[in-house]
Amino acid sequence: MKAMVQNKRFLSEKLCTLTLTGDEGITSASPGQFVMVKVNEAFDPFLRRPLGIMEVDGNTFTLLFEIVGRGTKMLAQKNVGEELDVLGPLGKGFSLFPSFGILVAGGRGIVPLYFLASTLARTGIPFVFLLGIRSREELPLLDFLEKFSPVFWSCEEEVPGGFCGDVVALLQQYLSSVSLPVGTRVYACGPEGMVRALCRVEMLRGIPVEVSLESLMGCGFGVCLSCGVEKKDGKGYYHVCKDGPVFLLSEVGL
Amino acid sequence: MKAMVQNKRFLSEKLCTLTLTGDEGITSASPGQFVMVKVNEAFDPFLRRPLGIMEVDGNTFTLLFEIVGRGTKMLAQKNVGEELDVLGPLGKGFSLFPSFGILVAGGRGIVPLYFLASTLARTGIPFVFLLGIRSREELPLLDFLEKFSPVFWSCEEEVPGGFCGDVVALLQQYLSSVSLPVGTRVYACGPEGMVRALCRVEMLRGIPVEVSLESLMGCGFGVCLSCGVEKKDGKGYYHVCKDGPVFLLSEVGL
Amino acid sequence: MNLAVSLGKMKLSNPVILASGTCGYGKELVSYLDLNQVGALTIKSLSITPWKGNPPPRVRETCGGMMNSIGLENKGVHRFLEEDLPFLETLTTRVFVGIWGKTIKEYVAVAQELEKARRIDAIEVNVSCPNVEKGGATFLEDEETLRRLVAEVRSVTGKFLIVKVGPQVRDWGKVVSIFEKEKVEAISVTNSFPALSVDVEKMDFFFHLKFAGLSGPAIKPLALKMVYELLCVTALPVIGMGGIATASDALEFLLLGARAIGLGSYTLVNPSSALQVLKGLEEYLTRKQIDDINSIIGKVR
Amino acid sequence: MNLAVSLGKMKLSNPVILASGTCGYGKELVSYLDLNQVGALTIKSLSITPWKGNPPPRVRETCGGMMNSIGLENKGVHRFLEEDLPFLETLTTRVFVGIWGKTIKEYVAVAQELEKARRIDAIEVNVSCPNVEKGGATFLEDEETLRRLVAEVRSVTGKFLIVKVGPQVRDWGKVVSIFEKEKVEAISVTNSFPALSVDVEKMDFFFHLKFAGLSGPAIKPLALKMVYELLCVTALPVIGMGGIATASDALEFLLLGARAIGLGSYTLVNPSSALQVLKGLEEYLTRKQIDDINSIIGKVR
Ligand SMILES: Cc1cc2nc3c(=O)[nH]c(=O)nc-3n(C[C@H](O)[C@H](O)[C@H](O)COP(=O)(O)OP(=O)(O)OC[C@H]3O[C@@H](n4cnc5c(N)ncnc54)[C@H](O)[C@@H]3O)c2cc1C
Ligand SMILES: Cc1cc2nc3c(=O)[nH]c(=O)nc-3n(C[C@H](O)[C@H](O)[C@H](O)COP(=O)(O)OP(=O)(O)OC[C@H]3O[C@@H](n4cnc5c(N)ncnc54)[C@H](O)[C@@H]3O)c2cc1C
Ligand SMILES: Cc1cc2nc3c(=O)[nH]c(=O)nc-3n(C[C@H](O)[C@H](O)[C@H](O)COP(=O)(O)O)c2cc1C
Ligand SMILES: Cc1cc2nc3c(=O)[nH]c(=O)nc-3n(C[C@H](O)[C@H](O)[C@H](O)COP(=O)(O)O)c2cc1C
Ligand code: FES
Ligand code: FES
Repeated sequence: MKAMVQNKRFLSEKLCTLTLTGDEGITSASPGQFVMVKVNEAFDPFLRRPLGIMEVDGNTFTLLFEIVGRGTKMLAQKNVGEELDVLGPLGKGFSLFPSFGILVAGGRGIVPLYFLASTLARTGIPFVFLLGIRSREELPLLDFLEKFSPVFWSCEEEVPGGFCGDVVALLQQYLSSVSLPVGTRVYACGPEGMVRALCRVEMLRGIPVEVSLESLMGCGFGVCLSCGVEKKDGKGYYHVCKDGPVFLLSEVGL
Repeated sequence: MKAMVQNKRFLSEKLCTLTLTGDEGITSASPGQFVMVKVNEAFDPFLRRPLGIMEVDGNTFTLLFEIVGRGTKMLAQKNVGEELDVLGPLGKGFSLFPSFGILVAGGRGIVPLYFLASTLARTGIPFVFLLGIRSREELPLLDFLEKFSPVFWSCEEEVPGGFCGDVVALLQQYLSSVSLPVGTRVYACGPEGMVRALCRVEMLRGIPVEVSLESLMGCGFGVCLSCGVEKKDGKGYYHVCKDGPVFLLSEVGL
Repeated sequence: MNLAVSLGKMKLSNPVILASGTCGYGKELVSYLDLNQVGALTIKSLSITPWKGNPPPRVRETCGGMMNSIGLENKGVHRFLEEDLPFLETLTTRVFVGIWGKTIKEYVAVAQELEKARRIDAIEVNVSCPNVEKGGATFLEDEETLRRLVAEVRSVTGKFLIVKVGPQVRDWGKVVSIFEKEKVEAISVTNSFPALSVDVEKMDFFFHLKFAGLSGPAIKPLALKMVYELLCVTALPVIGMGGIATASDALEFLLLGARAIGLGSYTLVNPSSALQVLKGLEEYLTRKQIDDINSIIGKVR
Repeated sequence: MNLAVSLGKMKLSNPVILASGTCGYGKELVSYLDLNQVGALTIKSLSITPWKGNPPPRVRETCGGMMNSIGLENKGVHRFLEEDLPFLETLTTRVFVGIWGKTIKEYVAVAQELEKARRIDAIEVNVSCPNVEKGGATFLEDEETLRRLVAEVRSVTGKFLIVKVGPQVRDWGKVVSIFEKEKVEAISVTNSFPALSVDVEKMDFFFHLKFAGLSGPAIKPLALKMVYELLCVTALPVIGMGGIATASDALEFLLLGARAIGLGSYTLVNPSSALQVLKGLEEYLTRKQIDDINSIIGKVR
């Protein structure tokens, strides 16, 4: 679909949100799904960029991305009124009916979890939101969480009001301070290091952890098989764009 | 240099002007010179586009181009405030001191001749401007010529006020109606067909004709030798970007 | 306007084919394009048993294209027949199926399995994969093995037989005479180009196997040269591919004499691009006032 | 930080070289970059008499690159010595000069002329051009002629001797053993890739000679593979090139083991890109806390 930029905002030098108006197709998006965005009309950059969906309101949807390379840099240069070519929503999202949700986001991993939190809030399902950021530059991400509660956050540099450390340490602190209802699920999205660290958290034994993964993608809709992520049993690959991007932490080999 | 779009205007669906602010370098541009424009920051399109300089005012300069392919299409999508990467001024321009000038432009060939006309007007050298257009869609080009006189124009479709036919026929009509002072020069720019037709105009015998040529260009500044145009004597090639784009019609083999 | 073309006895409603490995097993594309509108689709090359392919990373964007190291991952011919054939049976378009093996025997086994499925119109033998019995060079690089491979597949299948070649070919003349002699019915050219990429941040090869296949618009001028040279030495119908993204790209191949064209990498970027290419072909013919696409095929020689 | 590298006995202040045919005769670039800042510049391949080159069109943009059919136009070695050498004598950087001929004799004659010019640091023998005595195949394709060519040029020049090769090489092992035996001192790889393009509007080949050379970022992954494979069979220093536009591109070649890199097509787009590449190399080394560029050369094998 063609999607027109309605609004652009820089949260920091490296973090940008774009609000776009697309077509009917996007209305059905669910938390954890993503879109594939063509950043210009040329053949370079050649491939689309996968970006999580943060918010949907009718035909309008919001992306939040970190400027990490050429494609995201070009995306951040788009102006209001310009059109982007977008495929989606794609992939399988989070399960939506836990009795209680623990949402663990690292940095830009906030994107699908913000969408999930909004959905849980709307359906009245209780949850806690834990956000980890690397540096004070990412503090503006916290603003998104104002409407949710409880929210805890950590930062790897010392910042007043935040837990000093990474979000997995924050999660451990949180877990050791509460007793969880039956049917609790953990939902996580963040950098590879964070996801790996989650695997080692003893207190999560027995609690299903759904994690949204990133991988290099050729297509985003299942034809190219570029997006392999190993199955836990070593017997082949899941494909992040079709089987995921959300997986049970227990089923993937990281 | 980086040049920022100050103004963009569509004269018709296919004709667009961009006014840009660059640096000191452009101040010295003379009529017939051109710039090499990178239409985006990606590697596709790979090469720069050669475009004539239409007007210079301090660091500010104006381009007028026809949308013919991908590059010019992308250029026409630039918005005010966006930056373009531009090399120039490049090439050798027109000679500036005729006793009388006959300026013959076909379509977008108006670009260097408008610049020349402005310069001649400033130095008080008399000239006549002949413009040929293909269809009524190009009529807005005439507006540029309001400040000059005399101006004659032709159009290949019948339009009130214009000579019906091509600009070479118009030129012939003009030539047969006047007697030219010694030191008259003809200056021409237009499609290949027009330039070829000029070679066959008997009445131009003995009058120097300077013509601004187009050619495919790899670099625009003389290193790649892509822009060969045959010498009249068949002994090798001139290079449009260094030896031209302005040539004496008598020295090139077309 | 006539867009129908023929590859020897194989008739296609139009020359636009979805290339192997870039249209999955077909189904994945249904929300992006009506598969019955393309001339044919080519199922990802199948092996006799499921094959897990290469470890990630499997793809890298390059300038004007991409590199892939999928490693021929596929569900195997049996699961394909079970899970995907029923869907393909609902289509009216041509269905080509790619096959590959680590040994000649494996190729033959896949071809035999497919023989039973009447819905499958053609077998495309991908010979650009490593021959494990010959130390990993591709089947294309050893002419005697190539001849045996083609002959043995031919002997077990009555289906229309296509061989898909890549830039590893050393001598077109020899390869073509093998194909002609062994009754290959069409040649697909080209597969991706072996290439290399370095991860400068990690200071390592980007792909585990070092080499990966380069495809996409970047290779188009090289693919065109291959098609041209191939058509200088054979009268077998050629399916041209390599970097096609637009109708103009497709026309370059058709004008050189390819009787059909394959869309590969660009389908990943624009899953409905086959339809845009088709539309562009029609517009071109209209503009040029040509009413049969066959009259432009091979016009540039 | 040390950026100086050496190609055998040839020392360069840094590994960034301007490739032949894309920096003219040197002078053309002075308003865009300080030539003394690059490791070396390579003058466009010269022939013994002026050569007019191919008829236009001579260039076509492709996706991520370009094709050229300049046809080796140059002013000939004599005019070069007269018109350009004086300027080059004012420079402190290394000056390499490309040479070519239609016959071995012509190559030798050019080398002899250049021998007198002390300012010239190296001769780069472009062997990817048609050998008119052998029906137009390149000198690279016939190993015996290649050996004679290299030996004869070697016998008349005491200058540092580089041979520039292209993708026509059939067997790296053989070519390299010729170079090693005949005392070639470095290898430039790669020249542009023979390729084809069709003008669909005119329904004709785009270039008069049909084929033209593909260069630019599009070919980088192919050039990297060539450099890697070449370095598997030789210890001769290699100047890597093919599609380099950024410092990251240059690093890919250096990490694979190229001791210097050439900037070709991209100089046409950004005439000062050599300086940007140099700056990027410095930034990379700073970021990686490496103080000698030599310690990354060949790190990825
Ligand atoms: C399902 C999914 C959802 C994502 N959601 C978000 C999001 O909401 N916000 C956000 O900031 N980022 C998100 N990412 C990561 C985002 O796709 C990359 O940061 C982005 O593609 C980088 O593009 P680039 O051109 O700037 O970087 P470059 O490094 O220049 O890109 C080169 C190539 O690598 C790919 N690539 C590089 N990094 C990644 C990565 N981490 N994941 C996938 N492909 C990558 C690019 O797509 C491109 O093909 C998501 C990734 C996936 C797979
Ligand atoms: C010295 C000079 C001055 C020019 N001044 C003007 C001007 O003032 N206004 C204007 O509208 N046009 C001018 N042109 C023509 C202009 O450069 C082309 O129309 C433009 O490059 C087309 O680019 P594209 O990407 O839209 O077309 P495409 O056809 O997609 O371009 C493909 C390639 O061909 C080249 N190309 C295509 N047509 C031409 C052409 N006629 N001349 C040179 N290169 C071409 C492009 O630069 C590009 O490399 C000038 C050309 C030259 C050489
Ligand atoms: C991701 C990917 C997977 C591919 N898998 C196969 C395959 O399984 N079998 C095959 O014959 N070709 C395969 N190819 C090659 C394509 O079919 C095609 O020949 C090649 O990519 C060149 O065309 P293109 O430039 O249009 O992509 C694959 C290509 C890509 C990009
Ligand atoms: C316009 C042009 C002219 C060239 N002329 C020569 C030449 O005269 N001699 C030569 O050895 N290589 C020549 N080359 C090849 C380049 O030096 C280089 O090897 C090739 O283009 C690959 O590098 P690139 O991708 O960075 O351009 C030329 C390349 C281009 C684009
Ligand atoms: S990205 Fe193509 S299959 Fe997942
Ligand atoms: S365009 Fe490169 S020399 Fe003229």
